[in-house]
Amino acid sequence: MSVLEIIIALPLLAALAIWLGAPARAASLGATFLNLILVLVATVQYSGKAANGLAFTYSRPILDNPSLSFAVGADGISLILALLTTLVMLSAVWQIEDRPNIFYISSLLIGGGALGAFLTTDVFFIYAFHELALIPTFLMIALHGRADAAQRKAVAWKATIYLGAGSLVLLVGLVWAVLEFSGGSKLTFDLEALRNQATLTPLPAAKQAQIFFVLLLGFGSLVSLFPFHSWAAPAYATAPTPVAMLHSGVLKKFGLYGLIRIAMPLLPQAVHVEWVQNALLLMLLGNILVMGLVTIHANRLDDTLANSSVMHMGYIFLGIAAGTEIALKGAVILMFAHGVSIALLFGLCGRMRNQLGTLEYNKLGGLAAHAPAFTVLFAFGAFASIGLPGLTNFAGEVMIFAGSFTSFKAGVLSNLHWTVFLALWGVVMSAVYMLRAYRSIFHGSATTGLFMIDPAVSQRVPFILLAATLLVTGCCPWLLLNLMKSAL
Amino acid sequence: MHASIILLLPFFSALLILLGHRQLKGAAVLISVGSSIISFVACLFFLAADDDNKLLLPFIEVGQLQAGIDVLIDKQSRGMMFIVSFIGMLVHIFSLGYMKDDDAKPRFFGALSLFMFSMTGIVLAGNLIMMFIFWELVGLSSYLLIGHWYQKASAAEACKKAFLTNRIGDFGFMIGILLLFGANGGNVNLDDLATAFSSGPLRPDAPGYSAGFTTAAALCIFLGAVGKSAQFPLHVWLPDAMEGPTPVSALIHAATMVAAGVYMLVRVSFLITASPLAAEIIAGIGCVTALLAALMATQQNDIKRVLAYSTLSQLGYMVMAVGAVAMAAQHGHVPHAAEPGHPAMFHLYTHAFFKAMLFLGSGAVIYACHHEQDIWKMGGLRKHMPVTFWTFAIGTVALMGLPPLSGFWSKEAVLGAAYDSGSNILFHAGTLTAVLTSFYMTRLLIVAFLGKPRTDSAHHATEAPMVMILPLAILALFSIFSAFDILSTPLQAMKPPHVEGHQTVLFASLIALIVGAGGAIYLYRGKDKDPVSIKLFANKFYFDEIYAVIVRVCQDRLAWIVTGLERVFVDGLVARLPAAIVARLGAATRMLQGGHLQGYTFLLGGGVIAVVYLVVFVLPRLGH
Amino acid sequence: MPPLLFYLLALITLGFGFMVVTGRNPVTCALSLAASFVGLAALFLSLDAYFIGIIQILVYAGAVMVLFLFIIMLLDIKAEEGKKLNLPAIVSGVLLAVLLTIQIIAVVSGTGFAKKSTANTPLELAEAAGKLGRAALPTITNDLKAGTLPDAKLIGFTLFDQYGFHLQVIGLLLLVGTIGVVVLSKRERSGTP
Amino acid sequence: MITLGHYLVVSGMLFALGLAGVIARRNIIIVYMCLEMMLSAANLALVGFSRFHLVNGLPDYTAQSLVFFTITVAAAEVAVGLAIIVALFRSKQSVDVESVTKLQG
Amino acid sequence: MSVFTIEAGLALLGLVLLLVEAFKPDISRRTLGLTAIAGTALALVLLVFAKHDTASLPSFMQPWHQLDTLALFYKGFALVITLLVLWLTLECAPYLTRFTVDGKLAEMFSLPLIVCVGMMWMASARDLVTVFVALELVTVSFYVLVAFARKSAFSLEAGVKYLILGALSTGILVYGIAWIYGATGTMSFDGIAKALANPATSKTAALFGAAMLLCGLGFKVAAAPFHMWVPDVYQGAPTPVTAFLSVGSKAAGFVVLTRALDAFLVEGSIIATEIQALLLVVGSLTALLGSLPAIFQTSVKRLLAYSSISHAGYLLLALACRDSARFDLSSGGIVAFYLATYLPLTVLGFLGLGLMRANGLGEDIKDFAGLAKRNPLLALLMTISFASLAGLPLTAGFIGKLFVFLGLADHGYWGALSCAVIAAAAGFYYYFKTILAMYTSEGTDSPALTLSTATKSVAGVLALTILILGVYPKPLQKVLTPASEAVAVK
Repeated sequence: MSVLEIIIALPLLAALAIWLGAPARAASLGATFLNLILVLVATVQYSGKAANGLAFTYSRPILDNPSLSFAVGADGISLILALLTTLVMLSAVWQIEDRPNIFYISSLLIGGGALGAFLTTDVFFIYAFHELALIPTFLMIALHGRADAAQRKAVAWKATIYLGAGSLVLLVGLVWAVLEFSGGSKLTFDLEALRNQATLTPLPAAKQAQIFFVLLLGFGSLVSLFPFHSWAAPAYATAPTPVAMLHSGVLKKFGLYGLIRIAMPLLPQAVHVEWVQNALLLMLLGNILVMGLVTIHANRLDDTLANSSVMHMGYIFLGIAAGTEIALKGAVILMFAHGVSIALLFGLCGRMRNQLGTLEYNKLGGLAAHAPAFTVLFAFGAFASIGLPGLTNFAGEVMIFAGSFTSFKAGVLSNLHWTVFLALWGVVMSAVYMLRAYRSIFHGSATTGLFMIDPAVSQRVPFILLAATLLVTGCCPWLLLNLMKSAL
Repeated sequence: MHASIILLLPFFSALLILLGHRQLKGAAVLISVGSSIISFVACLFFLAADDDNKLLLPFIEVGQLQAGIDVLIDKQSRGMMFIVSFIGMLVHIFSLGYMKDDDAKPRFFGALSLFMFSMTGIVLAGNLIMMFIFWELVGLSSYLLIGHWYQKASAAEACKKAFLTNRIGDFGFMIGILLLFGANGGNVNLDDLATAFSSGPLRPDAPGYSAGFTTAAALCIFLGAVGKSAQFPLHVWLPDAMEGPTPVSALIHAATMVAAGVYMLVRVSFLITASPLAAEIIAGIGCVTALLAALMATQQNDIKRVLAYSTLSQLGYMVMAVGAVAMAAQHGHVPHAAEPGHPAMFHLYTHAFFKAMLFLGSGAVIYACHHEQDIWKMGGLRKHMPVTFWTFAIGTVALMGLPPLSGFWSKEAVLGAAYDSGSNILFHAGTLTAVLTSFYMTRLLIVAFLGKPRTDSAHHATEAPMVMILPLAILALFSIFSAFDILSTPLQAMKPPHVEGHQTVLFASLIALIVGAGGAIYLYRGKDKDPVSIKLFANKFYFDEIYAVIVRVCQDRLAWIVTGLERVFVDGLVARLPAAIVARLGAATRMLQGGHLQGYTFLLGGGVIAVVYLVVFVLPRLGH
Repeated sequence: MPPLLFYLLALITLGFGFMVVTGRNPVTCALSLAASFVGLAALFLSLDAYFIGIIQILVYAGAVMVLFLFIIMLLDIKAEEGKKLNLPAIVSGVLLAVLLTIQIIAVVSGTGFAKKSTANTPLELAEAAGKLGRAALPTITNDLKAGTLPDAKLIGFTLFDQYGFHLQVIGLLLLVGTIGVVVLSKRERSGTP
Repeated sequence: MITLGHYLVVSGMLFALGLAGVIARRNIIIVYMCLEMMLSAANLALVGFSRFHLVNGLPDYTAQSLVFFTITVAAAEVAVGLAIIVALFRSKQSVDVESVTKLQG
Repeated sequence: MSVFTIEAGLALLGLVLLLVEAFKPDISRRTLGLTAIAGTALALVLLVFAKHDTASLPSFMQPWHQLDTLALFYKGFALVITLLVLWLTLECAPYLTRFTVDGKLAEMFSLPLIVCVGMMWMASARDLVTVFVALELVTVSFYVLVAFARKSAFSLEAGVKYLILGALSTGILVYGIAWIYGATGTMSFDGIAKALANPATSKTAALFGAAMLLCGLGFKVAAAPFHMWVPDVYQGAPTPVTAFLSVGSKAAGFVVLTRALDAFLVEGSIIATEIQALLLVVGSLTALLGSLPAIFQTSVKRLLAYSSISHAGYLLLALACRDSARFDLSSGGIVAFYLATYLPLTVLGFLGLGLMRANGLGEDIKDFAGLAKRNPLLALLMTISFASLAGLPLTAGFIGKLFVFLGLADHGYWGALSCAVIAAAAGFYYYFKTILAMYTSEGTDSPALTLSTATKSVAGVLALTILILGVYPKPLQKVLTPASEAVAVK
């Protein structure tokens, strides 16, 4: 029995309890709060252990050959993402008000699925837990989304088919990797075993590139990698607040986590194979530049946030494309940072929609005068996503950029370096749309009829929690980096 | 120790105020002002502290990337630190009066503290990444302060514009940092970089040296300064930034933050010196900015805008000095190896005092005239506000460069550097700018303070309260004496040694002073209306309009097009087309299930025949 | 067997088969089918499968055809004359039949089957008597020694010895068939139409 | 000379004929007759093969047993089949294949 | 006790039940049903304790009957599905009786027993004669069962279609058997394998016979392009019969297919390449032709029929992957595994359908609207079932699919793998469509559904099985592993 098993089981059990009739709010808040504490304790313990390799491991075999087992274990990356999950889950659950139980249940299921995916070390379960979150996400968007029935269903379908098809491609890639790296005569899905085999007998780079590309397509469509992104923006814009927070903040990180935890260690040379790197760079430029422009074009807050979330994935992919230690760790930090900031923004956005009934920029204005606390909280999210130093995103971005330049020879610019320059232009674009949003909503004089006040103090807690996380880890990114001393 | 206090005190002050200003209420103001005073006192100790670099806080430490909050303490940072904390303190005090009736006073002071924190960070920064961090943070505090009166649409737009324009500069700055980061094996400490350029992997005779790379890195870094110091062509935000409260304009948009670009350029002067081309471009940009801004200033009617363009012009001067010094260095002129007084820093230092004072003075005027800013609606203020008038006048003549006021010495140093650079254009343009400076400053003084009051508000103007006058007076003293060795040496103001043989320069600056002032007196004395009207200057060479078109075309229209393409092609090809194909196939295959038994038997029989055909007649041939 | 006789029998089988497929009147079809099966039975006989041939006539031409006729009469099904022909169905049926025939001919010619004939693979009755082993019941051995093929005896022996179980399964199957017929065709007792 | 090939071709033609009938005819009873023809064609092939696959010099009686079973099964199928057809006729007054097209899509 | 005795006893029980009903017409259907269930359950228990080796059989049976692990597994499988079908019949009885002639269901209890026995024999068959006889026993019984509710026009139509197409496939099957026999000179699978490994055997004839035989069997397992009967017949047949067809009949088809392919694809077989290629083509086509038309279905029952076709495609693909030395399960084992996981989810799905009918509702997706409000438990169970059908991980449906993917990737059959992926992706749509309907707020005004405790517990056990097998498939693999060894040794 490992503490990680409790962490994974808690939300799922809480969901079951609510289904059976337990008081929804109390149960979900209790479970998520306890979970956050547990993860924090585990994180502290882990950093006390000199942050070395996998910890809290425990394995229960479920099939002999191919060898599958319910194996849990966490290293720095997993713990950072688990921390992100529990944080966002607590906030998401907390900000639910006066909603049917299904809101709590699906939030817990999505969060539980994400925790399972991040904390298990068997490829089978890593994959499986992610899929667990698919149905609640789908149902919540289709049933409780914010558009009219036909439109929200269409959006839910699009997202589900995309995610489903993407995860099937992913499955193919994983199966391929398992077949290649199992070694000997026995198939195994155990990540550690696969990694050992990958270091013992690495594949030729050309083959690595092929497998990596399949995995990239699979994981990529889960992370809305251009051009497989068109599900994400409408889905987030339509999804009910907790789902938008959890999916864009946490679950989407699964694809990146998979690339960093599974694809990169198994196929270390793949990203340096020219065609793979070029393809990845092209796609992530699509994310950054194309989606950046699309975001600039958006004229509703939810569209802006949803598209920006797609855009920012490009930076994390850039970290993966660079493939150096600094860049990859930066990618992890940025995953954490983006998760927290976008969850914060979506949470606030949901509240605004509930109170104002519209998010169109030309109908809003001057909210800062009426809701100062709300404004400050929003500013935290907005400036974090711009990449302002002092908030976590900056540390991640700067590490990714710097990591792309570690192998730089003066005067010789590779495609990667050019991509970094273009990506930096994306930072300018993200300032353009975020400030435009901030300007239209909070600055100026209040438009008549649209009026909102600060949330009650108890309702501020989840947002303050997220904003404080951004500030603390933004000022002290070494807190997170210490966890990853040996993770890569 | 002192560095930590100076850096962290305003940080906690800002944090405390911004997060709890509604609970703190009036105490917020006290916290902020108190922290600024304590900082100043600490800074005085700091001036005498040891020269050592130390890590204050870890930030990111992974592999090659070792970016911490570490400080580089030398003459430059000490001098700059003094300017920042001193003027900062005075502006804090001035604001006590100026912002007395503002509802959002705590927010203002919180942002002010945040600015102090960020600016201190820039000054102390020991490595480029740290500098970039605080570089961005001053951008944020500037954004918050310009947008202090966010209910006004113009203020809201101005703060956005300031932030975005700075972002464009930061884009280049970051690229430059990355280039240096990559080229110097991950080390971006300023000291180490200097070593790298003099004797390390980046020295000109090192293997793999690339002049193009050095130029590119220098220009990219310079782009950061272009943004922050509002150089052409990114100068457009600074005049708009006058939408902020006037103390802010004095502190941030005249004395300190906008000078950060110059400070940073001086910090990386080893880089600029390494690239002749970059040095020329920098000097050229500075020169163009100085001249254009001076031309624009001659036709402005808003008292703060005149000062803003003047600031632009002076910043251009400083940047030109940076470039000119580097150019001179390449010609073998290393005039001050032992005493690294840099003309740009010297001008920065003197300019900080008189320009801050001018802004504060204009603030007092605006305050007295009930927020009237048009100089043609003032007039005759000399009588109503004597202290303000006299301090303003001192500032004006200091700026014009009347000997022996501080402005004269520093301007002469800058013109001297231009002269030394070997480029006639720089020198002539600098002189012309000096003429224009005298002209528009005299015009301002005459129109606003002399003559008769032209409106009621000017008529009823009264002297500002003590908290506002006191800083003015202190600054006036500094405007006069700051260039004297008695002040500038202990304050480590980097006064360059007076080099012999600059008669030309001396004459040029004196003639410029006389011509400019005389012209203005001749034209504007006793006038109620502007006798000169040059649309091109009044409309700032139409930069805002051109940029608006560029933004509309390159950004909004492009965004529109790209959004359309993304919806149609990407979504169409990746999502809708496959979906349509599958749906069509689904419908087609469904047609097979027509419900007719005969159809089914046909398909079954056909299937058998097809399978037999495949297995017996096709596959054996394929297989072998 | 004389080729002419074979062709005659094949013609009977296929010709009447063709009439089944084309006949407009169900009764005609049924009777043609019976005739076709008689021809088929004769072909069986020509292959030394006497028992099967007889069974074919008894079961098919006899019982099954009677059943068909009975049902046709019972339901009083008219000829299809009034109805339109389903031309696509006919065309496709013919097409498939032609294709299948071509395929089968190609397959047959691609194997060694076209070389085997009764002439080159004669039965070896006398030798068989010695090699039968367990199946060598005295009567069978005697018949074989006498030069006659004890067809019914041999098939009976196989059925009851080797496939005794299957025979019982077939019995069960017939029972199921009976039940099915009862279930499916019993009339409603009363009341409901 | 009449070979096994001839028998197989006749059997194949009978099979194809049956298939054509099954596809082309609309009267379910006749369709059913054609199915019987196909079964018989298969039987012919079986018997042919059994005659030429000599075991101990005799025809292979396992194959003939299968023929026997096939005939029996066919009889049972005919019984059940005709019962269903009767039920169909009772319900629709028709034995046309076009009377059963409700289930589709 | 020999396994054979159990089978005979079960057949006898079927006959006895018929006789009882015939002579004692007033006996309640509950008694009949429960007796049949009890008999099946007893048989299942006895099967566990019966002698499990071929050597225990009488010597005359040994040439055509075997008791390897696979056979035993499928026998158990047949018993379980029969048990569930009988119980499902009881559940659906109130609605079924409206469509039978005299409101009786006796044959609905006795015929499944006989079908079960037929399937059990089929599982053990080791020659084509036995296969044919057992298969026909099952098929003829199904003719009756499908058309059983003959007052329903749908049931009758389904009966007619199944009859004609089934008879056609029987003809093709027999013709195939004839040619296989002609090519190899034997009826037994062992003999066929031996003959096919001999290069002197006529390849063309063997290929032709194998192709015909596979076409005939393809019909039984609903392989494309012999699948078109499935949607119509499944939709028209009474729901318990549909479940029986979908699970039992298909499983029976697959056990025969497994045996036949073991012979056809034996080491050194002259026709192995072609047959394997055929299986890949047919399997891919089946997966697609099952999945694609399902996108537009509005009837859940018909949707399940298409789903059943699609799953058959995966099973065929699994069969195409021979010699997966990398994992313990042979392709036959994977098929068995897949079918075992397929059983609970399909039965659960049909149970839902039956309960809808029993509560006077239709079988369309719109009838499922608001089910989550009307009966949360049933909605949850159905969700589990459909999610598992869609192949979502942590449910049983995923493991089978994973094995198929593993096998295909291991052999490098990327084309077939992509077809399987496309089919599975399309599957997400139509399974989720049904799930979505259950949770919509529309239709919540319909009356609440009530379930009996027995129903709840059986359905709950099925759902639990799905979940447990989804996370702990080891026991099932244990059961099946010796089978692969036996196959491998042979």
